[in-house]
Amino acid sequence: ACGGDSTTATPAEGGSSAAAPTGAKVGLAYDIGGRGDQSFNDSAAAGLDKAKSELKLPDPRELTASPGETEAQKEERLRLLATSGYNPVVAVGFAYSGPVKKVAAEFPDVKFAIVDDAAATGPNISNLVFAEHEGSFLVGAAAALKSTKNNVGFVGGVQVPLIQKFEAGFAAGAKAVNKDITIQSKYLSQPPEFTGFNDPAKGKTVAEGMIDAGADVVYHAAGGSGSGVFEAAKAGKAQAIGVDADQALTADAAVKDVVMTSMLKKLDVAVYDFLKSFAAGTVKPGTTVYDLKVAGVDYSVTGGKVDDIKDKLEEYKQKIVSGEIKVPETTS
Amino acid sequence: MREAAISIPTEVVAQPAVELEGITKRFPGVVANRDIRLMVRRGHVHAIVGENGAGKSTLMKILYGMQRPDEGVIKINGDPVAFRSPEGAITAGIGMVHQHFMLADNLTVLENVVLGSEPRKGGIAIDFRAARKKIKEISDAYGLGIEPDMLVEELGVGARQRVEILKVLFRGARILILDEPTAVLVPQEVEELFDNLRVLVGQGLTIIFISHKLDEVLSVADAITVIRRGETVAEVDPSAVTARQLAELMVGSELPSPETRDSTVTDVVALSVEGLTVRAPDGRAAVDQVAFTIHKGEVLGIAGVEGNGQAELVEAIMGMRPADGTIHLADADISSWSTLRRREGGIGYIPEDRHRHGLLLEAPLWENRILGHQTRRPNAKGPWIDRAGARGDTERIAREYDVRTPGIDVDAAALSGGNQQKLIVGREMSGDPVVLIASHPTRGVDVGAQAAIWDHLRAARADGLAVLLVSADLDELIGLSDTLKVILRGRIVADVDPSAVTPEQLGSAMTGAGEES
Amino acid sequence: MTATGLAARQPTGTAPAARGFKLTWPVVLLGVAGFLALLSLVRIVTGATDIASGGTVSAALSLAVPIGLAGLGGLWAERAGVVNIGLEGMMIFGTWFGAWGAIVTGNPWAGVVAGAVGGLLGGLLHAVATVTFGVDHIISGVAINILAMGVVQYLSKLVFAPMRGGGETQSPRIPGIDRISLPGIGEPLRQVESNGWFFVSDLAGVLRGLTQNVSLFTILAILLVPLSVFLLWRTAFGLRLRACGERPVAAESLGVNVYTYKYLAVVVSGALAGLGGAYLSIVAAGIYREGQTGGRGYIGLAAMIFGNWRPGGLAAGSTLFGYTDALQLRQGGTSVHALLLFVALILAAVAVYQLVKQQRVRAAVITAVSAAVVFTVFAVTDTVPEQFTSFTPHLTTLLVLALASQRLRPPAADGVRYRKGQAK
Amino acid sequence: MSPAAGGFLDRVSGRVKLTGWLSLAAPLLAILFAAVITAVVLLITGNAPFATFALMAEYGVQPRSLVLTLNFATTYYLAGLAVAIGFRMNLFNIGVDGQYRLAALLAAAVGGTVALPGPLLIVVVVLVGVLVGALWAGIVGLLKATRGVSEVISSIMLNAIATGVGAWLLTPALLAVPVAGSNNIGTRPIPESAHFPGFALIPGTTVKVFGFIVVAILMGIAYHVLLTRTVFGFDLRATGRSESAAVASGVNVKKMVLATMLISGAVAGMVGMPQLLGASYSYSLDFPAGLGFTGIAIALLGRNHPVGIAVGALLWSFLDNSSNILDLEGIPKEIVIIMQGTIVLSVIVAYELVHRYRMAAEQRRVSRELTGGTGGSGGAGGTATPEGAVSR
Ligand SMILES: Nc1ncnc2c1ncn2[C@@H]1O[C@H](COP(=O)(O)OP(=O)(O)OP(=O)(O)O)[C@@H](O)[C@H]1O
Ligand SMILES: Nc1ncnc2c1ncn2[C@@H]1O[C@H](COP(=O)(O)OP(=O)(O)OP(=O)(O)O)[C@@H](O)[C@H]1O
Ligand SMILES: [Mg+2]
Ligand SMILES: [Mg+2]
Repeated sequence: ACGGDSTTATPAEGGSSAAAPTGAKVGLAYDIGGRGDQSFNDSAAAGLDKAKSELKLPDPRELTASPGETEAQKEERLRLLATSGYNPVVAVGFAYSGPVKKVAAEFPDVKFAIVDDAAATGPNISNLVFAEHEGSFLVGAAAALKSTKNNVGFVGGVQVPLIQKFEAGFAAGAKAVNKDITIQSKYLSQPPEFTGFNDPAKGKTVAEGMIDAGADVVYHAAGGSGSGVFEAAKAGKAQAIGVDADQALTADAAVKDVVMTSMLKKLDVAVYDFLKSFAAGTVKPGTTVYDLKVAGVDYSVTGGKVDDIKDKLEEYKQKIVSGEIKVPETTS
Repeated sequence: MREAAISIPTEVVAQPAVELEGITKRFPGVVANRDIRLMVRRGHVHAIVGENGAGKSTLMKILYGMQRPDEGVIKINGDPVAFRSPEGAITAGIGMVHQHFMLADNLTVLENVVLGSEPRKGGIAIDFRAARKKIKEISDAYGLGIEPDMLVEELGVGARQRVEILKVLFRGARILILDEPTAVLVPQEVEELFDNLRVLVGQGLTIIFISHKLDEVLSVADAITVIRRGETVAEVDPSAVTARQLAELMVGSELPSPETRDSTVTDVVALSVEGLTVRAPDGRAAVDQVAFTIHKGEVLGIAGVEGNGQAELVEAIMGMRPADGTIHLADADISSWSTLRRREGGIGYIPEDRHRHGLLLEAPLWENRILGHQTRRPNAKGPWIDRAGARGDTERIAREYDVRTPGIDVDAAALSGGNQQKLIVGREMSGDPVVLIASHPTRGVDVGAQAAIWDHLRAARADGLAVLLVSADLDELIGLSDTLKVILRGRIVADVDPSAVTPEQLGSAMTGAGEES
Repeated sequence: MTATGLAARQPTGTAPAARGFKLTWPVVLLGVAGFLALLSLVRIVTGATDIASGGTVSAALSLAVPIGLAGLGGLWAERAGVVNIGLEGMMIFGTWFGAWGAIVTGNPWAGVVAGAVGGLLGGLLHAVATVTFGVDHIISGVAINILAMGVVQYLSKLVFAPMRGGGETQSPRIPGIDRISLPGIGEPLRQVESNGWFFVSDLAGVLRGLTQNVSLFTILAILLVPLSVFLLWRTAFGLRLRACGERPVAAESLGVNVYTYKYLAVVVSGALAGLGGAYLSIVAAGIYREGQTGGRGYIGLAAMIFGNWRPGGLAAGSTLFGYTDALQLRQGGTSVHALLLFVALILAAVAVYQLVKQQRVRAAVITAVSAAVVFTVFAVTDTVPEQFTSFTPHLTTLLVLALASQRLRPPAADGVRYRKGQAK
Repeated sequence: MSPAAGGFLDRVSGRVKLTGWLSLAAPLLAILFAAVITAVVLLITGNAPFATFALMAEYGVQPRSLVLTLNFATTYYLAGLAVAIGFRMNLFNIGVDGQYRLAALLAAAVGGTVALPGPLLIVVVVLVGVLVGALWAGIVGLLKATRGVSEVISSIMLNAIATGVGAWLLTPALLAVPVAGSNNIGTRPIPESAHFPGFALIPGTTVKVFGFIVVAILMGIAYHVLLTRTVFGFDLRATGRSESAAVASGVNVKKMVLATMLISGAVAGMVGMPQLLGASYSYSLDFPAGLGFTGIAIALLGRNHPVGIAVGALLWSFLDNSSNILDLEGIPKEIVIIMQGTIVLSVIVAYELVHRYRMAAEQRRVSRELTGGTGGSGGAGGTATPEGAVSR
């Protein structure tokens, strides 16, 4: 990350005993979709909820972006939160990069956090970014280990650099296990068309296509379209890998059992950590990378489907943490 | 044929089929009908005459339930009725053939005819077989020659008119309203229509008949009502008036006598056409090797039954349709010129269908003045529209051509058909044309306006204008033309001397009678 | 789907194809067979096994259904003379109400009905605006699209957010609709298909896609096409309705209450678009998600125009769209690359036809050059970039329209404001 | 129907000619109606309507909000104009969306790579946008003119194609440059010298109004002049009103289709410029999308009249802006979308109602005059003195 002093987060420890100062009114600005998208906005919301109950915060204010809006609107959203006395202000999503930078400069006394972006820097901006590629590497390896047909699939929501990071990690992980493995990859829509995150029907068709073409494990980074991927996996007797949250827990009951594992991107932890450090008065500006080392990204083991390969996965994890394996962030 | 009417049983005759009392209908800015009274006896052909915009069509639409009167009483067979829609009128046995065709081009004849009273089988499905049979029967009985499965768009105007009549007969109407049914027909067709009407009257039907052709009215009507500016002005007996008297009643003043005609033909060629061929989409030649020359000061008339290539010929000359052959305007070969260039070169154009080709109905009159002359003074200066110039000139046209309008800012759609036509004629004459292509210049125009339009044409001819006149009105053709040609199936089949020919002779030449022998 | 509509268009004549050319069952079947044979050839040459597989056909079918339903909705409205750009909005209502109905009753068919009713309400609004108030049809449609978006977002916040598994932008899981298969032939067909024989395997694939694991809703949707043909072209009701779209004053002058028919048509139109929406949420996705329609209402409208305002044509249009969409979604790079060869072959055939049969040398040369260009692209690449495959269905539609002869014939009074008693 | 009746507002309202207090009645009725509907929705969901409206109004008149409203409106206005040009010729350019996105992307790429002095670069960037927009729309025009392809289908399809092509171009291999630490990706930023200067128009805030607003106003004037004062505009409107009559009057309809699409696309190419040259200086993933569809609503709301479109754009952008404050106060901001939809419908319905009322009033007036004995119906073109006679 440029400019900002890069630090590594300390993993969250449950049951904090730190006394919360009252009156920390949290303002949180979501990206399109907002709370309840069962995807990454929801993860942020989970962190906020946890902070609220554990740190006994007053009611936070949550605002959501609209599709197709301009930077000016995002800026105004943050500014409204800041002027209305909300501090700290958390912006979810890289699209807030420019606006956070601008508004943070206007309100030096307000602490800002931005998720998924390290480009907006300032003395009162904390950048919470994730090593999605590292987590994806592990589920990629899991997919390859579990695939009997040597054929795995990746379904991306929208072809943007962030999602391509998932793809790159996944492919690298699968290749690490079996360098001749077939990796099918497909995106549901192209920017600025963001419907790919909201189209389970397309997710299903794509995954069906992959399964018909021989894939038996399919990983998705497609937000709400993921439910279609799970359905296709169920119908095609294949396995699926969830994303962001532990989808073996959150997915619909009918398809839960096809979720072999999930790539955990612990936005909730990041948000909670930030709010906790704010409460403790120890907010650090600059980039905090949530990577494998700090368990900011990880794979899930719910359902016990990866228990048999867990040792191998842990081995890969160690190699990544130790730097022995360098996971690429971009495809090709 | 009035014997037929007399043969109706007397007790029926005693009872009027239609009585209208005190009918008043207002439109914004206009009172179309004011306190109109009309009594139509059963078994009569009752004619209604009046100038354009006098309110004839409005009155008939009221009778037919398409419009509701503001005041007044309608009685059918002595019973007062209040129709909320044509449905009621149809049920009461009234049928109407409208002034403008009420046909859907993209539907078949059958579909157009049965619409609204479809014979059914099994509850909802249309019984096409029964419908086809019934149409055939009616068509044969009255010699209408109608093919039920043709698309209406493939029909010529004459056939369309017959479909309209068939529609009414199909519903078994006892009272027929015919609003200008003959405007588009040639004499033979008119004669056939009248024969049919007489048969119908003979069967006890009642017919209300509107026409601007007063001789027709006199020949067919049993009674005549004259309407002027929305009011009933006279009820006359056809045997007791002349056409001229009738016309004077209509316009409310004395008509000047017709001027005598003398030739103004020069030997300077204005327009010459050679080997002109226009192909229809199916490859058939709609216009086939047509050649003619029009000199300055000459009116060349083209006679022909509608649909024999006149429309294509005119559109080819205007450059609106691709054609083979050459067209010369004076010395210039204009075959490859665009329509705009031809118009700029001095060709004026009075189109056959004023609504489709002549006007922007939703634009004000002064913008309609610009249409077709948008590159020339007084409407334009270079690439700019000269609003003041166009408006001023529109005022002038309205004045000189007697366009009756509340102002030049009203939409063209607000004018009556006759007044729309006068505007078009005025506009085309104002472009200082060298050649005028006039297609049915007086169709649907009342006698007064008709005469005015003819006068304008004659005056321009005297100034050296060359006119190509296409018309279905044979009197008009014979009266105006210096030379007459007959077109049949796209070919010029005869040259006729207008000073020697009668409408009847011309009519038979047009239908190709005697062509084979 | 296609064949039914095409066969039914005969009685009203004027197929959009060249004059004098009649679409009869044998011609249609022959065309389909030729098409399949060519696809088969391309499959064998390129090894793109997915282009006629059962999975592709099945996916094509389910991608085509919502578009076809929206298009059918458009057809009903426009045949009565009301332009319906509000299909998208009515479809949005359909997705939301379909999901809601199925969830609160626990019965997916109740959801289907609710979705239709949701769309119907949108249609009713459109009818009130355009027929009663004489508002410009496009304005009303655009307004309905905006309104629908706002209303369902608002409703989701109120209704779905508090539900278990629901959120502000999505519903809980929707109970599914049964799928059926023609028994006994699924496995044999799969066997034949996997052998990779010329033509036979492809035919097996197509049959398998059409007969196996088909949702009952899909069957209902397909049946709506011939049903529309019957109602609109064979009944008195349909004749009157179409007359209102061709020449309302003529209908009025014969005692037809034009308002009534326009109302009915637009309301049915809304219900059909609503069904399309309900299909998306209930069958295709099993869940309601905000923005799920993804512009399919507009595509439906395009399919209807593509199909020349005819049920068979729009079915063909939506099938083409669904098929190419299925190709690009399932095996994007490979299949679309193979499609290039297919296009090159078709173009070459057209060039020959133009040269030999029509003697249009210039056109033939242009077509031949295009064929060569497409072939070269095919030959020098071995896949198509993802960004390009994404618009395969759109580009295909555009190309077909650009190449096919255009004899589009919208209803004559389509979009024209009508008021009773205003006849001139 | 008197020729002198009405003036400015009549022309704004197009077909409807209104006089006196009636000219105010239509918009008032519409706003009232939209407010009532919105109030009902708010009430049903347990929010106080008046407090909500007061909140929006209060927020809306703050200097900063005013600036934002003007800035959004600038963009919306251009989008509205682009659509309206097509509408005047009965061409439904539903493809403004794809046109402006592709145009902005390529213009931004040129702006970020070409080294030119500031003002010149601005001109070049705008020209590239205009050119790309025109060419992309030109495909639609060409297909319609030569192949008869409906512009509705082709522009819907070209929107999707523009998305794909744009996504392809916006990759590091081609036009995009990755920014360290960012998940965004965009074109190289346009140098500061070529930023379009803004105005500090509204006192009380440091936020500047897009300088491009001047260009937008000029475009509106140009639109008006082109359509109503030039022969080309006359031909365009004539074709829109009746294609067959236009053909007979010598208009080459195919050329007009092409020209109109080119112009519409050229204006569409400008839609992204206020944002590009006034705020983001680069085309990236978060460049506003969907403006073309907003443009359709605004063109319709403004009845294709330059001033009407301006009013529509301002109203729309005001509502968009105020959604933030609603969200902050916990009122679902979707209410604004509902309001926008309702306004479009009710404005149009209100005009229709007032129009009908006026017709009825006119009818009463005429009948009153006539019973008053003034007599004489429709004739105004001088006294009728028919000359000539029945030729027999
Ligand atoms: N729907 C309408 N709205 C407004 N004015 C109308 C309407 N219909 C007719 N008018 C007006 O009413 C008057 C009478 O029209 P009408 O059509 O009855 O005349 P007409 O006698 O049939 O004339 P023509 O011989 O030209 O057919 C005209 O001034 C006409 O402009
Ligand atoms: N020309 C005809 N030949 C044979 N049967 C006819 C004919 N016209 C009408 N019918 C029959 O007479 C009955 C009444 O016809 P009508 O046209 O009044 O229909 P309708 O039921 O009143 O239609 P709607 O109620 O929709 O207006 C129908 O059952 C129809 O089948
Ligand atoms: Mg009349
Ligand atoms: Mg008239």
